[in-house]
Order: sequence, then structure tokens, then C-alpha cells
Amino acid sequence: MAQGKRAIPGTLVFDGDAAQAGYALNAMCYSFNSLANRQAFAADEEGYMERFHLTPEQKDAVRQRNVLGMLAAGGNVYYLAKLAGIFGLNVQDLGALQTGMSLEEFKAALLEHSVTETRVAQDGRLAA
Amino acid sequence: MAQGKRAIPGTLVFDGDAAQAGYALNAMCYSFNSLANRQAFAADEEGYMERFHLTPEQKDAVRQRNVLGMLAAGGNVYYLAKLAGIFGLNVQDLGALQTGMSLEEFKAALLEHSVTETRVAQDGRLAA
Amino acid sequence: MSKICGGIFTSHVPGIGKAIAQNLQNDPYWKPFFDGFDPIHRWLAAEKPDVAVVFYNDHGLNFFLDKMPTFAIGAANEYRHEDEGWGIAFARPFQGHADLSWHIIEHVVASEFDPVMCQAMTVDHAVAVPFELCWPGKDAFPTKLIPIAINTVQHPLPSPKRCHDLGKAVGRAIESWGGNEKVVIFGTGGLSHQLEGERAGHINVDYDKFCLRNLAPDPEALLQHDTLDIVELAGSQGVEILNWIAARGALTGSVRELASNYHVPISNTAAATVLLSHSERVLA
Amino acid sequence: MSKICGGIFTSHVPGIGKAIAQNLQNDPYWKPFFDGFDPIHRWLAAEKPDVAVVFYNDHGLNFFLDKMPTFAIGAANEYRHEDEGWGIAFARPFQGHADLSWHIIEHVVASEFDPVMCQAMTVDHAVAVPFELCWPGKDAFPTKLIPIAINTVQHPLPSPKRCHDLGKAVGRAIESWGGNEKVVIFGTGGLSHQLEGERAGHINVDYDKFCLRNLAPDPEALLQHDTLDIVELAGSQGVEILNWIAARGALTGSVRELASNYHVPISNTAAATVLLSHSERVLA
Ligand SMILES: [Fe+3]
Ligand SMILES: [Fe+3]
Repeated sequence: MAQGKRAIPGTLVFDGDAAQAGYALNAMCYSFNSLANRQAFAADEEGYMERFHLTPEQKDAVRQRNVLGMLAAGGNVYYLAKLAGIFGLNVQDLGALQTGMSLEEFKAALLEHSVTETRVAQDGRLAA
Repeated sequence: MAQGKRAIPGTLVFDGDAAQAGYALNAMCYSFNSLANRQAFAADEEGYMERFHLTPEQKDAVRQRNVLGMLAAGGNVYYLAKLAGIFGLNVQDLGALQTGMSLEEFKAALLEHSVTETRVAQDGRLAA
Repeated sequence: MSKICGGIFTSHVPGIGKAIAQNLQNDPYWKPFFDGFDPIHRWLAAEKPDVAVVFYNDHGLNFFLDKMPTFAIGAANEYRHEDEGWGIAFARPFQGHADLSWHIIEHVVASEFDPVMCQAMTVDHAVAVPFELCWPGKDAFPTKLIPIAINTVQHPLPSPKRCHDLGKAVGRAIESWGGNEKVVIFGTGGLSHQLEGERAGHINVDYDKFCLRNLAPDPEALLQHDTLDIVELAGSQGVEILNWIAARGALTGSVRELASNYHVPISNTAAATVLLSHSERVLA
Repeated sequence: MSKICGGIFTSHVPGIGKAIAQNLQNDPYWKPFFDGFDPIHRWLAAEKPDVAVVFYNDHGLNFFLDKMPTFAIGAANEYRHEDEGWGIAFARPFQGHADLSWHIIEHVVASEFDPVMCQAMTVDHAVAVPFELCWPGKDAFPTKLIPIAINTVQHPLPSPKRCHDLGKAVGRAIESWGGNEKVVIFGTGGLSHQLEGERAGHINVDYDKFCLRNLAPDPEALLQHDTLDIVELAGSQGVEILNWIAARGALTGSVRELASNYHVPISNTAAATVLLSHSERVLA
């Protein structure tokens, strides 16, 4: 375990420590690029997790659809997104689950940053 | 095709041009890390080559056990060595085939460089 | 010699692809983002670039943690998007330019970069969405692809300076290529967003505007933050700005901003689209 | 802090593995080569290194041309040799040291190298044969493995200088590791040999002796030739000397040659084995 790591609020940096801890979970999620594998998981979650040697913590987090638990067990969000897809959750659903907000609250929080700024130069190639 | 390439006598440098030309052949040979694939090739050479989309030149070279032909068609020796193994040829057999020598002549040519030079320092850790 | 005509920088959120598939370009939620591509469509129609060199990051389609590259350069004559786990694969293939890829690889290895060379690879939404945005419709893409993947997934990530230097080396490689291709550079991803953790939904408009303000005139301003600074500022996926930094590095001549569009939010992301023109630096 | 106790440099010809399997160590053909390991066995018994960092090249077991790394660093806690195409797999597994691997990765990425990070990988005869030579028998290897693969297969290869610099960065990383491990560095492959083409069987005793003479006192002498020079001088597989050059780079302190054995031919190869001791440089 590396020492003196920088802490970033509310953020788990996916570094070597996390990558080591999460390898089995991430390998399982990577397999979900294939439809056949997604179906196999849906048909037998426990057997599929066993096949990829998930740790007890990882299995529990998956069973409970506990995203923060998956992250704490070394899951990387780019791979977890494929698992979330099986559960019918998009990234906004994930955001709500992780922050303890309702989906509407989470969307409203994003809209608090709402801004649109557009610049277009005078240039012949851009003429409509 | 890159221009102004350096010529090295009797040597094909496995660069991007060769790698592009040889991809199918090398992919087939890479598959031979698996025993099942080696057996499938041995059982049906033509079908196996077709499955990997070998070019006509590559197929001919394989059919004729023509090592220089495989190299000219982009084969890389590290992958071809796995194919040679199926044919029961080791690297010395390959050397003889490519240089037009008999195996004994090829071995004799290597022995022309024969030398053994040994140095061992005076050091307590090396005492017998 | 080949010429670099400009740079296109854009977010690549998968949701954009879904909006395209559902024809939502004029939906009030999506319109402010898609409108940012109007000037780009006109510019592409006028410039007709032959090749797009695309700096992006793979999101777990072509690369896994058993072999995770820092930098990877495609060297194929065709690439495809494939199902990334949610059953969507864009139909149009991407034509490659393997000879130019190998020229770039030769050049960057000689410049002390250590890329992975990929003679066969799939590309994910980070390439496919920008191509769909730039060339909408069903026709074959008029522009060939050379994908260059940067690790923004598993730390340690390459530093912003290293990415910028890679971009510079790629730019010099393109300009030393003996063909007469016209090349456009892409940087995809960003701007600020964070998908995971208790800070999911993080957006930093100030940092994004800092990036957008400096991208054309002073890209080195973006190098003052290291990768973990950027994670803190822009979010753990906002660090995809590394792709923009690399792409900007490839524009080593005179650069002018032609268009810039910043719209928050799209999905969980501060979305942005920038078009820069590029010409050889004139020595005064 | 960790200490580097020395370097072991050796050919890794697959035929050596076969000779070991068949117990041919005292066969007249093989004895002059195997005898070169007597001093190494004694030195290892005295030094008992905890970890071996092995610079080697993969011969088409773990890497293929779809994703061909320039540099790849193993970050697993176990590695295995597997069938490379001729049905032989060495039985003994290699214990890894993932924490130290990640420390090295962090350090070299910060030093502007662009490695592939490999959390799962197989290692081929270029790792397995040297381990079998150094620790013969059936017992579990007493020393952990960190494999670092260098591309010597598909040009462009990294330059000798780049490999040497990588080695230096790895050496500094090891010496900055907070553990108290004793580390030995391996460079495997070479010396002159060429398996393919009309020049198959090429051997260059003069160049090999130049390398052996300069390895300890003046490794930078080996950097005067670029990779294609080395291919011409040492043969297309003789370029595996890049692994030696990288390994020598990791020995940044005081170096002394303890043993050197050069024997031609073994299979198609000019075989060599060198043992160097290493200690921190004393500032006079
Ligand atoms: Fe992304
Ligand atoms: Fe070798």
C-alpha cells in the first residue's frame, strides 16, 4: 500500500492499490462487453461471480447493488458501468445512488451549474 | 511503404511494412500457443489457413515449408517458430533450410566461431 | 508534405450517441450541445480533411487491466466500434491509414515515446461519438482514422506535459510525412465530470472556462496542474482533458479559435466543443 | 530502503530449457555453458536476494501484434510460464511483488516513460530459463519476480539509450522503495544470433566481446550503436542485448564484474553469462 497519498474529497483515485484490490470485479465487468456473458450473469449471478473469483466484499456489493461498496472493493467506474447497464442503471442513476439523492435531486444539482456559452469567429469557411 | 530504408545483408527487418504484410500469417502462428489449435491445423492445414485469411503467397509458403517465402510474406520468426515446431523443425533445421546448407553443414558453420572464455573474480562470495 | 488544417475538441459522452440514435438533436435538452457542431460541419465541408488523428481514451472496450497502455497508436486499415456492454454498436466502420500510422510510430519512438502498436483494435464511443457528431448520417465517413489512446483510467496517468509532448511529436511526424494528406486532429472527452464516488456529479465551470480560454492562445497554461490536480479540479473523468492537451500539442503552428461551445449539463458532464484552425507558423 | 545487490546477464535460448529437462548439464556440448553458473549459484546462496527485476523480451507468448508494447511492466503477485507452441511449460510458478511493481510504475511514469501495466501476464522462456539456470531443482524459487518486457520483436524498437534510461529510472525507483528488500537485476537474451533469413546462423564474436568488455566499466560504450546497427552487428535476435543494456542501466552505483562466461555456440547462439556486483556509489 503506497504511503502519503493525496486525498481528494469524495473521490477514490483508481491507482495500483485499487487496481490490485479490484482486479476480479473489474475482470468480471470487462467480460460484459459480450452479450452472451451479460445473459450468463443475469441467469446465475452467484455462479458467474464465483467463476471470476470475486472477493466476499465484492460479491456483497454486487448483490446489494451498492455502488460505493463496489468502488471501495476496487471497482473502476468504466468497468462497473457495464454492470450497471445490466441492472438498467445509467450514469445519472449511479450518481443519485452514490450521493444519496433521488434521481430528480441529482439532476437538479447538475442543473445548478447550467450555462451555455458560444463563440463563432468571422470566417468564410463557417458561413451558413 | 517507407522509403530510404536501411538494407542489412541477408536480413529482413520486421518493421511496419512487414508487420502489415504478415499479420494474418503471424496471427495464425500465434494461435499455435494452444495445443488444440496445433492439432486443428495438423488435421486440416487448408481449412485452418483459410480461417485466418492467409494470403495466397502465405498459403503457398506454408504448403511448401518454405521459410524464406514465409518471411518474404511478412512472417516473423518468433511466431513462425511455433509453426516450425508443428513440422518438427528446430531453429537449427530452420537455419539449414534458409541458408541452403545441410543440417551438418549449418552446425559446422556455427562451430567455426567456436570459443569459450571465462573470467571469475577473487571474491569470498564465489568460493567453492 | 502533409498539412494539419485544424483541431476539433469535443465531449464524447455515450448519451450523445443515444441521442443521435433517437434523433433528439432538436430536443430542448440536446439542441444547445448539437448546435455547437454547425460551424464544424461547414468547416469540414470546406476543408475536407483526408485523415483524422484522434486522441481519446478507451473506456474498457479494447484494453483491460491485464495490459493497460499509457499510450497506444492504431496501425490498422480498418477499425470498428463494438458493443461496450449496453448493446449499442455504431454501424459505420472507420477506414484507417496504416502507412501514416507507422510513420507516426517510427517518429514518436525515435522521439523517446514508448507507445503500444495496435495492428488490430476496436474503438469505443470516445472515437465513434465524435465521428458521428462531425459526419452525421449514413454515408461512409469521408475521413480516415488514426486512433491514439491515452490512459485516463488507471493511475499513474501520463502527466499533462507528457501528453502535450506526445502531441507535439505526433504533429511533427504528420508534417514530415511525404504524402499530401490534409489532417485534422481530434481531442475527445471532458470537460469537468465525475461519475463515481460521493462527489459524483462534480462540475467545475471555472476550471472548464480556464481551459477553454487558454486552449488556443496558451495551451501551456493547462500544464500548470498535474494529473491529480486535474482530478481534483475537473473530476475523475474530467481528467480526459489530457486528450485535449495532447491534441492541442499536435498543432505546433499558428492557431486560431473558429468556434467554441460550452453547455452544462449533458448527462453528468460539462460538455464542450471547440474548433481551431491551424497553419504553419510564419516566421516574422 | 531497498538495495540492489547485483546484476545477472544471461542468454535464454529455449534449447537450454530442453537441456535442463533432459539433465544434459554435464554433456560436453552443454557443460561449458552451464559451468558459467557455478559462481552465480554461490553468489546467490550468499546474497539471497528477495526480488529479481528481469528485463527480457516476450517471444509471442503474452503479447501479439494487435497490442505490441514498447515497454511492459508486470504488476501481478504470481506469474506462470506456459506452453509457447512446443508443448513445454515449466512447472514452478513465479511469485510476484505487486506493491514494488506499482512503485516502479509510479516512478517511471513520473520520469516520462510510457509503460504498459500488466496486472496479469504469462512469462516465456526468456524469464523461465534464467530462473531455472539460477535456481536449479524442484524447490519453489526463493526470489520474487518483477518482469519488465522490452520490444525486440517489431521495429521500431526502443533505442539503446532509451532502454538504458529506462533501466536507470527502474534502478532509482528500487532504491527509493521504503521496503528493505535486496534486489537483483536480470538482463536476458543475446548475445549475437540470427534465426531467420539468408544470414541465419550469423555470429559476431568481436561485437560480443566488445559488449562483454564494456558492460561493467563503460556501458555507455554500447549506446554508440543504434538498434539497426546492432541488428547488423549482432543479428536480428542479437538485438536482445537491449535487455542487457536496460538491466545495466539499473545498476547506477559502483559495479564490479564477478564472473563472465562466453561460449559459442549454443544452438544458433553465442551464449554468455555475466555476474556483476553492485553497491551504492561512494562519493570520494
Ligand atoms: Fe469518457
Ligand atoms: Fe530470445
